[in-house]
Amino acid sequence: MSATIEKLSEVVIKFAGDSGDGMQLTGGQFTNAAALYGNDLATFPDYPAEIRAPQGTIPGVSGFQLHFSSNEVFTPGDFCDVLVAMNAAALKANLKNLKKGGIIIANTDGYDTKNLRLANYPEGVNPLEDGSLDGYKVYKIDVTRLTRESLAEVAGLGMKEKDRSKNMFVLGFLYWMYNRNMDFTVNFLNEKFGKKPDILEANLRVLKAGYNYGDTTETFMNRYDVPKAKVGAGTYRSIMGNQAIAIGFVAAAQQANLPLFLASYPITPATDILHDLSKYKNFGVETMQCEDEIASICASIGASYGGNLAITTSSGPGIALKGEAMGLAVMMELPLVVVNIQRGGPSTGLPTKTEQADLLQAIYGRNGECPMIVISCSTPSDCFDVAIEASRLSLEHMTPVMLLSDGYIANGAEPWKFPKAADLPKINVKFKKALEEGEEKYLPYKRNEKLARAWVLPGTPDLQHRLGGLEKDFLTGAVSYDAENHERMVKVRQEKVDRVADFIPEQKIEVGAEKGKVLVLGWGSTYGSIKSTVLELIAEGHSVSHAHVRYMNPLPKNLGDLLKQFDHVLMPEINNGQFIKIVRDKFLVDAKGYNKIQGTPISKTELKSFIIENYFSK
Amino acid sequence: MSATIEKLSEVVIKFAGDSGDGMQLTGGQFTNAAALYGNDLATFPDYPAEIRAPQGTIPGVSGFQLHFSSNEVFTPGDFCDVLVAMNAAALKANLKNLKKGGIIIANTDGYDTKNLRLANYPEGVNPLEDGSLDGYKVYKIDVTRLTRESLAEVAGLGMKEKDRSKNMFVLGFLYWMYNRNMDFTVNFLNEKFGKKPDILEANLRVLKAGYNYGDTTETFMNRYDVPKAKVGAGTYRSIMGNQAIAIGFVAAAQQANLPLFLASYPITPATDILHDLSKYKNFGVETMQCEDEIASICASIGASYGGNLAITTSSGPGIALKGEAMGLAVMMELPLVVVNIQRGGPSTGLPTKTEQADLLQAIYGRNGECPMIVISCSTPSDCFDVAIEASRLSLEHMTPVMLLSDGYIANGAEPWKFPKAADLPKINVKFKKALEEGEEKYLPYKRNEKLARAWVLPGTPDLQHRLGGLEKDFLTGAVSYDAENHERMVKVRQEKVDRVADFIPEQKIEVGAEKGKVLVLGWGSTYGSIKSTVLELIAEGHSVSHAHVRYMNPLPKNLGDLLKQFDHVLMPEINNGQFIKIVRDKFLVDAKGYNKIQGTPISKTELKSFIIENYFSK
Amino acid sequence: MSTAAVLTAKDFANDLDIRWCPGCGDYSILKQVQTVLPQLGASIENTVFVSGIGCSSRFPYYMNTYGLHTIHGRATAVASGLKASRPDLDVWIISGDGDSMSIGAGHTIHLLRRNLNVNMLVFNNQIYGLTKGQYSPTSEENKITKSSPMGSIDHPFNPAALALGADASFVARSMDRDPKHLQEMLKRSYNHKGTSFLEIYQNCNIFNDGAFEIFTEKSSKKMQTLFVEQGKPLVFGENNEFGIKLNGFTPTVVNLNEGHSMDDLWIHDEKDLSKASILVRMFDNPMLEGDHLPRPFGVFYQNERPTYESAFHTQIESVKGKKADLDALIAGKETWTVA
Amino acid sequence: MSTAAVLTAKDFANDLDIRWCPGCGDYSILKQVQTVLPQLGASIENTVFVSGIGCSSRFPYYMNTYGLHTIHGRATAVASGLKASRPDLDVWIISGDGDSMSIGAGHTIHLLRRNLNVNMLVFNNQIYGLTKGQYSPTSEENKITKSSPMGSIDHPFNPAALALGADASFVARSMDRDPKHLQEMLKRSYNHKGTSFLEIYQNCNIFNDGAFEIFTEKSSKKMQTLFVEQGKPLVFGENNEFGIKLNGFTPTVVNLNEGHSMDDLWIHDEKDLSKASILVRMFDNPMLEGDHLPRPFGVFYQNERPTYESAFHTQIESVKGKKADLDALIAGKETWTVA
Ligand SMILES: Cc1ncc(C[n+]2csc(CCOP(=O)(O)OP(=O)(O)O)c2C)c(N)n1
Ligand SMILES: Cc1ncc(C[n+]2csc(CCOP(=O)(O)OP(=O)(O)O)c2C)c(N)n1
Ligand code: SF4
Ligand code: SF4
Ligand SMILES: [Mg+2]
Ligand SMILES: [Mg+2]
Repeated sequence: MSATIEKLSEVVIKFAGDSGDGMQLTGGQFTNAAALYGNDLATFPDYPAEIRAPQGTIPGVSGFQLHFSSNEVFTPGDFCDVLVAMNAAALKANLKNLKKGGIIIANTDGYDTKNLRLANYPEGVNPLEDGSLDGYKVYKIDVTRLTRESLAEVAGLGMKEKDRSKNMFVLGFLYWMYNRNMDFTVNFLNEKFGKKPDILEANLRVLKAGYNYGDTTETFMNRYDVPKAKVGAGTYRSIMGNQAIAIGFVAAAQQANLPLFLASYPITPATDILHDLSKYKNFGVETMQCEDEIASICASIGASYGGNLAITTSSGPGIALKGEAMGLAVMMELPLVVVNIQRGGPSTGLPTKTEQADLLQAIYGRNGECPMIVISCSTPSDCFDVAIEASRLSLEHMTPVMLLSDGYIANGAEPWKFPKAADLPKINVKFKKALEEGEEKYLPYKRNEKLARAWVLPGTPDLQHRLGGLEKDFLTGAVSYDAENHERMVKVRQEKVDRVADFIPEQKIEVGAEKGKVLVLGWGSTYGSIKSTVLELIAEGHSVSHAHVRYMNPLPKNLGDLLKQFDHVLMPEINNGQFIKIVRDKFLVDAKGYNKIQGTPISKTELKSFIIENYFSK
Repeated sequence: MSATIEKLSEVVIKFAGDSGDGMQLTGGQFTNAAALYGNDLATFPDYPAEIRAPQGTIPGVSGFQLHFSSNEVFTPGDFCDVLVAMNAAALKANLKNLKKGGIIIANTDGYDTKNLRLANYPEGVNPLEDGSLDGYKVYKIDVTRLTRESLAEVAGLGMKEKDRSKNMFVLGFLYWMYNRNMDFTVNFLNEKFGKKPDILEANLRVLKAGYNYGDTTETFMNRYDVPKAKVGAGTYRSIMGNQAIAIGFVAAAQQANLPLFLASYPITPATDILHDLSKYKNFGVETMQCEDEIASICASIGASYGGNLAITTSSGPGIALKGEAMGLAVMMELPLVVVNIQRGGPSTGLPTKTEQADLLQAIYGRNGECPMIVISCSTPSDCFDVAIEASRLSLEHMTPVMLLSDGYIANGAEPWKFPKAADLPKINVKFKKALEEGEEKYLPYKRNEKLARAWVLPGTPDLQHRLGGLEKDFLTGAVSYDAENHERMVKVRQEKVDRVADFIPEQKIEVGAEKGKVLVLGWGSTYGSIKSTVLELIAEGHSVSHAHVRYMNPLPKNLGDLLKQFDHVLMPEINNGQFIKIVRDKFLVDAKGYNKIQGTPISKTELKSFIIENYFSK
Repeated sequence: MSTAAVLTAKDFANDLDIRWCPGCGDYSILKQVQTVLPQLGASIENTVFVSGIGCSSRFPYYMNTYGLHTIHGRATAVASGLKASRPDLDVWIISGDGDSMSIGAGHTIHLLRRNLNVNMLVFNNQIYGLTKGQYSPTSEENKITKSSPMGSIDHPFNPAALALGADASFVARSMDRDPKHLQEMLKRSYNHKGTSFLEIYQNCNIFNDGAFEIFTEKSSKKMQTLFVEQGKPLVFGENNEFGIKLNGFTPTVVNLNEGHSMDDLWIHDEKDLSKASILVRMFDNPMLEGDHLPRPFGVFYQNERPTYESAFHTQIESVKGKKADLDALIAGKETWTVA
Repeated sequence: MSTAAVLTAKDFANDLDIRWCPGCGDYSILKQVQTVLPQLGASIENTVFVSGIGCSSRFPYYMNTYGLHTIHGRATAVASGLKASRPDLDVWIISGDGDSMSIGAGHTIHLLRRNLNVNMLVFNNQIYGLTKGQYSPTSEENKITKSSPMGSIDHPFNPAALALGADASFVARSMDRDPKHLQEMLKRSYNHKGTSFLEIYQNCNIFNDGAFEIFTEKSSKKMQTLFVEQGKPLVFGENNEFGIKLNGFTPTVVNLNEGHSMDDLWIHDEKDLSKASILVRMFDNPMLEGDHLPRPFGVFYQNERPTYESAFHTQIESVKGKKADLDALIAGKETWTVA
């Protein structure tokens, strides 16, 4: 008996299970299938901090949240409609984020006495049986048994290997539930296990068994349809932030006609950029895994002097270690992009959680007057543009740039209507190759209208010069202890960064009117939460606008004026209030903060109710 | 024929010569003699960056400025009355700071063709002869010849050794000129060269020869008298900032009844603290020279865990390197004082020049939300109190403290009416040694009213615990990835620092009324310049006050209210505007900056004219 | 000592959930440490475990002693400050191959030359475990990892050779899968006065499974490993039928059943730095390429010399209290009085 | 090459005022470098000197080549990135004993194991010069300095032993006061393919005057120094009347006039890592205490192995251009089209 099919405009599913349960893969497959189908979507994976945290425990739960919709989507969603809970710990850890009346798909095998105990349920309590889940629709499926049964005839595989395809059962079942085509995953499995026919067959069988289970079991009455979104015409792919950064730099190097050089030291959540770029040797990308973060930024400085688009990537404590060498790059006035995938701090902090708490360090965290350009990413796909933009600013202005992303967008995915290479902005790099007409002597610190000095590569005849970290003469670059020269150099390094404001776009209002009661001013990964919140508030008739800052230092020239058009400025940040300090200092605007420091994005629900309560309740 | 003796209220002398000319010693001797006599005074040495810069050149000039007076003295003086210029380069480098009509004492031997060329005078030009110094009183003395002559009868010394006592001739001459007793230097020489009678005799002879030269030569008509200052009764010594920090920590350790442990890595201008403390092993002081700055802060963290008053000292790039480990100390909530003797930046910058440009780094320069107490020194003797205060805050509040001094006060000296050990504040440290009545389990992160956790030393039975850099549970200190716990911990670490405001004095007005037109708000080593400027402005009838902040983070509770009592807030800083950013952010006050970034203190002259021009000119 | 004597391994363990992957070699090391400490008469409250960052560096959490889980690469530095100022404590350093030999390499060699009396255990799994599998400074060349998809090009350190080069006073190697030997080496480390550098081959079954299989698996172990013991000839093989002889400076394998006698063999002498240098190079000396020699385990070198902390405190004690008058210090040498 | 052949030492010098103390050993080193470069056919524009911070690290300013005066201890790291990405350049690293072996120790040993083809000159004056005289990691024990008024308690590194321990492929020593030898060693360093580690004893006449006097002064030099040459026996003495013989692994001095012949002597073999290990330990092996052996100078070890940058670029070249379509990269594997 086929179930009725109900139309929904959007669904949030959370796949949760033990680290070994393959939930990331399951979520990824469903995501790609939804994307190919034409839904708009956003995802958010959430791993345990340990490699393999003890099986069955709450710290061992691995989750993947997917929000797919026939409307535009900006966040992975605050609460889920469906919770796949492969074991008791997964249920316990995620129940608070399930909507009242939501669906729970529980693998009953994961709720035996041992699992219940590991999940810290009191002796004798089983949530699947004690009525505590009465407010939800609970589908109990003995996935393990059904998986094994569907593989009864497959020889050549041990029990352990058979059990490993459990996740395909769940995936198949969800494909049935959301009326999706399984082709995407079938192709994926064929490609992945083409050389291991036993495993391939097992996975395909179990996937289909899951689908058929939905189709044939009378218990399940409801199926859902989430129609395609009315997204702009074009070709899309799904992209994660770190992937986007990696290919963004490859693109930037090509646009600048330079080799790309990355020196890095592994650290969560930045490492994937190193992993990705290591695979792009066919693009001539040079990646060097160094002995630590100091060595890696220094190696990049060396490569920059040698004429590369040089970057270095890190996170948290690793960025702190690079501070001294950033100062050297500022003094040498060499291009360099320092990528900071922010994570929960301070110190080692919460390596696998997200936070926006390195902004002040990015802007102020070096000895002496040491200005750097700072630029931030707001969504996974935005990372691509920002990587190119960071490269452009660094190369054209001959000064280091800090690129800020964070764990949330680094690992989150969204559909991306990607550009054609031919449409990417060109980056203008011209090495100085000889003295120009009328030039008597090469002056390494002579500047152009951007206040950038010329880039001369070692190997160029007659332009030998030496750079260093001591203060240098305004023109010759020779070491200078002269008092007035120092002041002049401090000011010119500052002015050089400030002048970047002439070469970046003005600040735009993202949604809402140009004038009004409340401006919600954000930066970085709060983009989706703020935008969807403000859109709803506007729809409800409130005078709220959203502006989202990409250029953190220098700020867009019109930002101050823009702020003055609003009665109130509200600044949500995933930190204890950092950008707000800069805005208040610069513009003397009495901005208020909304701060959440829980290693997770700000939810629309909480932000919306905060705004209503504070600005629209009377 | 004895010259007439003129009374002066104050004199500024600049001793300048080649690095090898012994000007630091000469200046130091005159200073101590003046101090012993009862003048108030301030000094400022100014070394070349090189160990021995090429002889005779401008970079090789070593200077020592002394301001002594019968009035209160706050700075070494903007312009000098007397310039001792041992060679052409010394003249060239210092002439711009000599008052019109001032005295030049020139050692003619230092103005030969070679010296003139090394000082970059055009071929054939000798400033002593071409009339360019007509506006000054020039005393040309062939010191070298006179020195040699006075030693003609001394056998056993080579010419080189004889010439080395040249500086004593100048000193003797100045003693005569300022009508001073030579006993101090005679004693000094006896002590220093007691074991080398030849050298002792040579020095004494030359010193006296210099004195007699004044007494007997008819050319010199004027002698001066600078009477004792009306300074408070008491016993004084002369003290330099780094000395004061070193003994301040020895005192703090004694007051806290703890061993003092310093781990450090040499760096200018912080190294002298390591040198000094290495000499205090008799006080049980433990000093460890580590392989780098990271190792030294880490060693200090280890020592702190072990129960020491642990400190680490550095400067510029070295402080940047310590950022990551400061985060660890913040997380572990262990006491630790990080001493930063600021120098010109960024990067290697100007190692021997002063600057106040590490304030923002001190407050914001770490990854994540990582608040630290920051406290600053305003004069050489103030360093003593601040070292004790930094120790007190760190030990009593169980959190790291950054102490900011700078090259100017580190090497500058002033008379200090030093306290009695018995009058020093007690520092309360109580190790937790056992569970208390009713306590079931040791909770390493349980807090007292200061939000400080208890300090338990390894070796204490039954209280074993483990600390680390990962986020930790609010009470047990166990690693916690819990979202709400993290927010709570971020807030409590911030609150713990903020609450220090309850345990520090309120901000006072240094001079001037509590209300008025202009408040000059300073911090750190600008103290003397601002105070003397404001005193003069007040004397001239202007409505100006001076407040000087010691506690940079948290700020004194009343600071915001205090600022509101003035129409204008002016903030002079030896940086490009750092404290002003914090004040503007915190209080939304439209403070203006006065910034000088020339590696030297702000002068009274320039600050005064800036204030008059901007606030009192119409 | 007397109270310590009644302690058991359990007293050194606590009830925290252990967060290593099932099957990880770290479990065995933890167990052996907990086993030997009471045997050595160590006390719980006077013992401190200091670690950096990495899977291995979680170790201190699982000990019921004092402990510090510091930052990446700096355990050695933190431990140095702790031991210098508190020589009364038993300080153990726990580190991984990345922690101690990549980011922490500088501090490691400085610790060794200074010779503080601490025990440094390097859990060498030839991989970065915690960051999920990149090659480390001890990974073999051409290793394919996430950050070296075409194989790593970094020539690895030989940890024991590096330690000797840095003037270590105790250099030894053991492995997770040989509890008896590991316990023995832990005891030797503890009893050595000075920095004990103990490299422990540790299997990371997730990212580098089987890296040391030939040394640990029954089928190959006897032929591939050489356990050295003070004063004993170097022998190995199923029935100890092979020995190592020195041909000049070149170690060569000889068959004792084929005309070679025990007397020809290299006799192990822990005190001989020259021999130790050859021993630790047995498997990667470029001159020996081609010859396949077994991998040595045991104490390669041990030689006591003064510890840093003893010299540190000797200096202080020799002057402590002398003229230690705070008032005099504050007053300095020259003062003047204004009435 | 052809243009380079006509260059002279002057072409490598510039007209900047040199800021070292008069009499500093750095002058001689600068001069020898400027002298040998044209002889080696080096080109001005393809040469880069990279230094850290210290007196010695001012060196690049005085060369008319490209140069970087970086930050303390990191010259090796900066040079690694430069050389890896620009193998066409001749890269020289200039460092002091503090710069390379204190704060920079970690990077130094990583450079050595990676074996980039660069020349590293360590100006060892056994003191921190620039910061005005504190003991360094190569200062002898008990040294009285500003930071060690009662004598330093740190056991020093043996730089050559440390380099060997880190798998250096070229390890040599020379001194400022022997221009001919220094020139020879500079040439050998330059010609070695891989990282050349050349320690240069350098007199700091301000803070550590005479540290190497016995090796440099005529009166003692012949007896105190041992210049090793490939394939030659180890001899020294006023008239080369003494030789070094190996007693097992123990080097001992023999008198050639007293019954010992050249044939008994240790023949220097740069390729022999075992012998090199003994050679570099000749003056501080605790087993040899008591025996007074001369200090060796020359190339202790030299053995070519692949350089990092060649492997680096071989990998890239082998795949470069293959499927290197930016559009394809941007599109990734799975795309979908909305009409
Ligand atoms: C300053 C800093 N850099 C990088 C990291 C990320 N990180 C943590 S552990 C680790 C390496 C782990 O390898 P290893 O020391 O061999 O320990 P294992 O996990 O293999 O036991 C890295 C790179 C960090 N936490 N801090
Ligand atoms: C990060 C950092 N730490 C410390 C210093 C101070 N410093 C400069 S050079 C130096 C040591 C110099 O000794 P060495 O490397 O032996 O060079 P030398 O001056 O003897 O040639 C030190 C500690 C610095 N500039 N930067
Ligand atoms: S990743 Fe490897 S080293 Fe880390 S816990 Fe797992 S098995 Fe052990
Ligand atoms: S201090 Fe020493 S090393 Fe530095 S320049 Fe002077 S003599 Fe040379
Ligand atoms: Mg490892
Ligand atoms: Mg040195």
